[in-house]
Amino acid sequence: MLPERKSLVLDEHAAAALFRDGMTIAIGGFINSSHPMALVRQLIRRGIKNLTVVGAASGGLDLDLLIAAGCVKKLVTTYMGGEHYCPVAPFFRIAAQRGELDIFECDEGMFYCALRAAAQRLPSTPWKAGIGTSFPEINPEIKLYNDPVSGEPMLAIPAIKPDLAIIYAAHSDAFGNVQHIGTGFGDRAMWRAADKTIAQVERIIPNEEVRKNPLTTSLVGVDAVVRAPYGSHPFAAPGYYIEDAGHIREYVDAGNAFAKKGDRGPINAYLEKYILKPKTHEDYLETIGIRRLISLHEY
Amino acid sequence: MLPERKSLVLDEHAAAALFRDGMTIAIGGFINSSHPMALVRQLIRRGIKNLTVVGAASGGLDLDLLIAAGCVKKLVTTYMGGEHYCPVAPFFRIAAQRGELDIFECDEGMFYCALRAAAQRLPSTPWKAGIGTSFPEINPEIKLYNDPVSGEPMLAIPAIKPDLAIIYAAHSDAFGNVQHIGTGFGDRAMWRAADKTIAQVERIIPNEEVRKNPLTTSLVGVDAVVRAPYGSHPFAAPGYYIEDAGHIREYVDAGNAFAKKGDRGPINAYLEKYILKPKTHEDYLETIGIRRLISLHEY
Amino acid sequence: MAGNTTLAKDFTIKELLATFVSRQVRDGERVAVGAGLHVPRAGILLAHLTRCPNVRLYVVMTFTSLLKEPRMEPFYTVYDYRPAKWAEGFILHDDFQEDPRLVSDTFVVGGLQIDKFGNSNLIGVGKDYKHLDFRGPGAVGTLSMAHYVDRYYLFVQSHDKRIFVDKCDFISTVGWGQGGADGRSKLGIPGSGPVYCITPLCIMDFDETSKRMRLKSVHPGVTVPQVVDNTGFELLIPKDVPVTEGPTEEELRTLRERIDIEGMLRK
Amino acid sequence: MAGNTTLAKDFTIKELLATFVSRQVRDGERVAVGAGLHVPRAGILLAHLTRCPNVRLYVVMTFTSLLKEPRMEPFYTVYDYRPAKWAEGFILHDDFQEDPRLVSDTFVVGGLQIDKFGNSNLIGVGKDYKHLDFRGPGAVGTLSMAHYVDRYYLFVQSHDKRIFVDKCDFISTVGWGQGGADGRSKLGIPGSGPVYCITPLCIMDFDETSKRMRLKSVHPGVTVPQVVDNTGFELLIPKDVPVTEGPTEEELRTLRERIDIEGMLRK
Repeated sequence: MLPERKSLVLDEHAAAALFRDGMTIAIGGFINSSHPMALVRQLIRRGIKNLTVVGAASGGLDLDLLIAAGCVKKLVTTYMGGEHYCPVAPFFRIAAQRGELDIFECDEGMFYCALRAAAQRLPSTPWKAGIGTSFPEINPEIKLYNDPVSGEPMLAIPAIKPDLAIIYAAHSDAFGNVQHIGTGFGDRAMWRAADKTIAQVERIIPNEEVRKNPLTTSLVGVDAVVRAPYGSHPFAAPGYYIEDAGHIREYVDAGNAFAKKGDRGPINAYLEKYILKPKTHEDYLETIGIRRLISLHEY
Repeated sequence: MLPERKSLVLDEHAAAALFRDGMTIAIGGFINSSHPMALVRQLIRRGIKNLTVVGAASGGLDLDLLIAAGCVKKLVTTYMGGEHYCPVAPFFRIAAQRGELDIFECDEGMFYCALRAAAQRLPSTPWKAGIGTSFPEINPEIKLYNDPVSGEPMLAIPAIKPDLAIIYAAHSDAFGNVQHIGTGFGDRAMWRAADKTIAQVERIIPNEEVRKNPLTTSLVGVDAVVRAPYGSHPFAAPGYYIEDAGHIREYVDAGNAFAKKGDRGPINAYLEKYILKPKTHEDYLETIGIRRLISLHEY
Repeated sequence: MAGNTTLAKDFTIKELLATFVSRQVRDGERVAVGAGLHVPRAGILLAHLTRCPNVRLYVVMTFTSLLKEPRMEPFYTVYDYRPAKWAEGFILHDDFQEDPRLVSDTFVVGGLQIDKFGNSNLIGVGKDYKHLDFRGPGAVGTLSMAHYVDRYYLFVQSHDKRIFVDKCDFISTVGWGQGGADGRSKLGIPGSGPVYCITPLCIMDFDETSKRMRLKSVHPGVTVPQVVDNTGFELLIPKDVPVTEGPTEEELRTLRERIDIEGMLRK
Repeated sequence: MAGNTTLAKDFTIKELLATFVSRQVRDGERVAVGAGLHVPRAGILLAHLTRCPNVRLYVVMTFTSLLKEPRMEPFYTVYDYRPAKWAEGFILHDDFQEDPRLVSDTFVVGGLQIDKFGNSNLIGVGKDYKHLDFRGPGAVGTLSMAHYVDRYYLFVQSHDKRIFVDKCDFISTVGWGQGGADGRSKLGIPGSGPVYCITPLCIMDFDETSKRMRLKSVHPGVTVPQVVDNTGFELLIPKDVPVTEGPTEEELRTLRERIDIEGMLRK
């Protein structure tokens, strides 16, 4: 018998078994699009704690949900909001104001410096933008120094190495050749920086399909692939569906109840209904309902 | 009348009018593939001198030809050979041995550090590989320093900013949206680093064709486009033609006559026949002959 | 430019502001279209469709030209995939850091606070970073983009003393630093910095010598004292303060018929 | 592994070397296939087709698996576009620098000179860098790849005293530096360094303590004195020096029928 390639496909439970308290986890996507929500919900369901969560740049309500659920110790991000749904992510805002959250304060340029340093196995990479701002003061991990060639003042952005990156993409074959629809935002930078990457995908496609358009293979070889149709819900999935505005508003309302009135009732109900009670991604989708899901199909 | 977009297409003479003595010019491609040879021959025809030539990483006989023609003052490259055609580029070897050539000695990792620093407008970027080698000693532009975060020894690779990048690609529209076939090697890094980029292409295609496959647009907006079919000859052009082994051997033989016997006769004859006598790229192609050219079509 | 160059009489303040933004665009530039801000988005598209056919628009991780679009399908977010139908090319989000100038020559920066030298703050309000009174969304990419672009514009959706403060609690994007014509160069920062500050009441620029913020024009119906009363620092007031020029008939028609087809600027 | 595991009797030294290389590959790794060197290329492909179905091959700026290819179309250069027909994905050449470990877990490094600690030189031969006796081609990507990969292999196509010298005139790729088990770690260099040095005469490894080069096996027909006489530094010689193990019948068949169809290794 000739040798055969091993499939890298895992079910959501097997993938989630890789999660550990205290890990540094990068989460792909961009604001209200392309987050690996089936895996994010597994993080919450398993009660994973003390995470250092990296990104995305820019981040969004996916990270806010993890803060709401008590999973996050430290956050590396450049933006925590929901665009027109909410200017500042509610649980993030309160946790930050109370000093309950360690924040690696950075902008998008610095964010990618930190990931690139990790990918290049360098202790830091330089960035010039930020000189004259408050960043070196409010983020003491960023060091001021003088460039060895020109002598001018520079910022050294330290490497941030995720133990694990979890990203969302449209397609992958069983061997971890991932093809995003569209750009894939900053997922490639996370994949390069992380020790391991799990891609949660809308569809698993044959290797032969990947080979028809190899220039669109965005991540050549992730470590595991999880199939989760509608898996970015309530956020958008390029080429598949737009974000679920109603669901996002329900979440933001729950956030505002807490942020403005200190009432955790609505968020607890949200967590119970959408995350803790459903045991699987399919259970979650049933809770959302097929009518709602197909109403979101793009265009 | 509604406003219209301006075409960026130039003929080879108009493009070559941008060349100046003493410029820093990056030349795209990789070893025996994808060099913008119509423009390289124009550099020689116009007697441009004292160039600082950047790359490619890895470089090849395109750069050796410029050295043979007396255009080059300084060379930034990681490799000067022709793979199985010749282990070391002949005019490079002799010029280097005689100390007639300034060499920015680097490896591919350092090469891209220097281009990235230029693109990021940073004075230098760090690299770790090279510690313990002769590079910091034979290339005094590379500085040893201690990383400001970890304290460990690092190399600072200085920015190298090309005034101009000239690259070869399969296709572009008239507005400078370039689509390589294949990877484009390191051309993207040159485009990012350079002040201006001229793309020499096999075919100019309609903007509508570019839009059919925007993920394959490799350089989104060069400054000028020059159409030159068979324009990478005698080197390969991915998807179009393989290298002209006979022609490359003719060049290498001329190089060896000089390197081994000090005889410039053959290279002078080569330069006269293929570069100085033909006034245009079309003249050059007539010298090569259509039978030879179509015999090279790939596959 | 073809069309009716008579100044229009009937327009909203948002349409006025979009017109002002459009006049900042230079043909041939790369221009990032911040999808989330209706006014700058409409202004950039207005420039593109009228005076600047050769701008390269950066729209939701794509580059494109929209000259041939008779009417813009709306796009309101920086993550909406639908504008990709117009793409001539993509970039990955992390690519922007490789060469920010390939993304845009200009940028629009907002702020929770803006000080008299045009420094701005998206981090938060309060004296103690660990216990802010109000935690902001964060800097997004503003500090890097503002550093690298040729010039940038401050843009806020309200004009009051909470925003315009003598000194920002934190600086996320440098304007003119501590002031002076060398306020940026002595920090080693390139670019011509913030050019104008655009608000619903007025346009402000910066004094050439001190680089302090200065009133440039007030919008129709707004008085100079009204601006002064709503600004928390001492604003320089020149002798003559003109009224901000509005759109031409042609610009207004292009705005309404080809760009703002949903009427976001008329609300 | 299926097939005939009886050792073959009739093979060339190049086939022997390819077999040795193939046994260094670990399943599941990323492996760069240096197209220009026939022996390592054939060895890696041999591993892939027999023991290592899950290696991710890096071939001419593409990543692929070639398990399903009944016979390899030849590819001999690192710029040939034709292997791209097999691609599962591409990388740009500059991408490799972003994360060299995503390109390959192993690498093959050559040299104009190699010293007793496995340091190697592709720069040139001579005492004065400005006036070399022989200018080499340059380091290519060897120093960065050798730095980042898990381990690398020295490979030369001849074995003589010009190559194997006591001290390289220049070092382009660090082996064990000045020697010792901490020869790399004290320079701050990761990876397990050069594992073997593969030549037409023998295989050499490195003494665990001193990290000096040591004879590991000689190829059929080669004697220990022959190796010593052609090595310009004092080579460590263990008591027992076995003969390098050749291919099995199955390996040789796979090499000849599926990989080296043009017979480059039999010339």
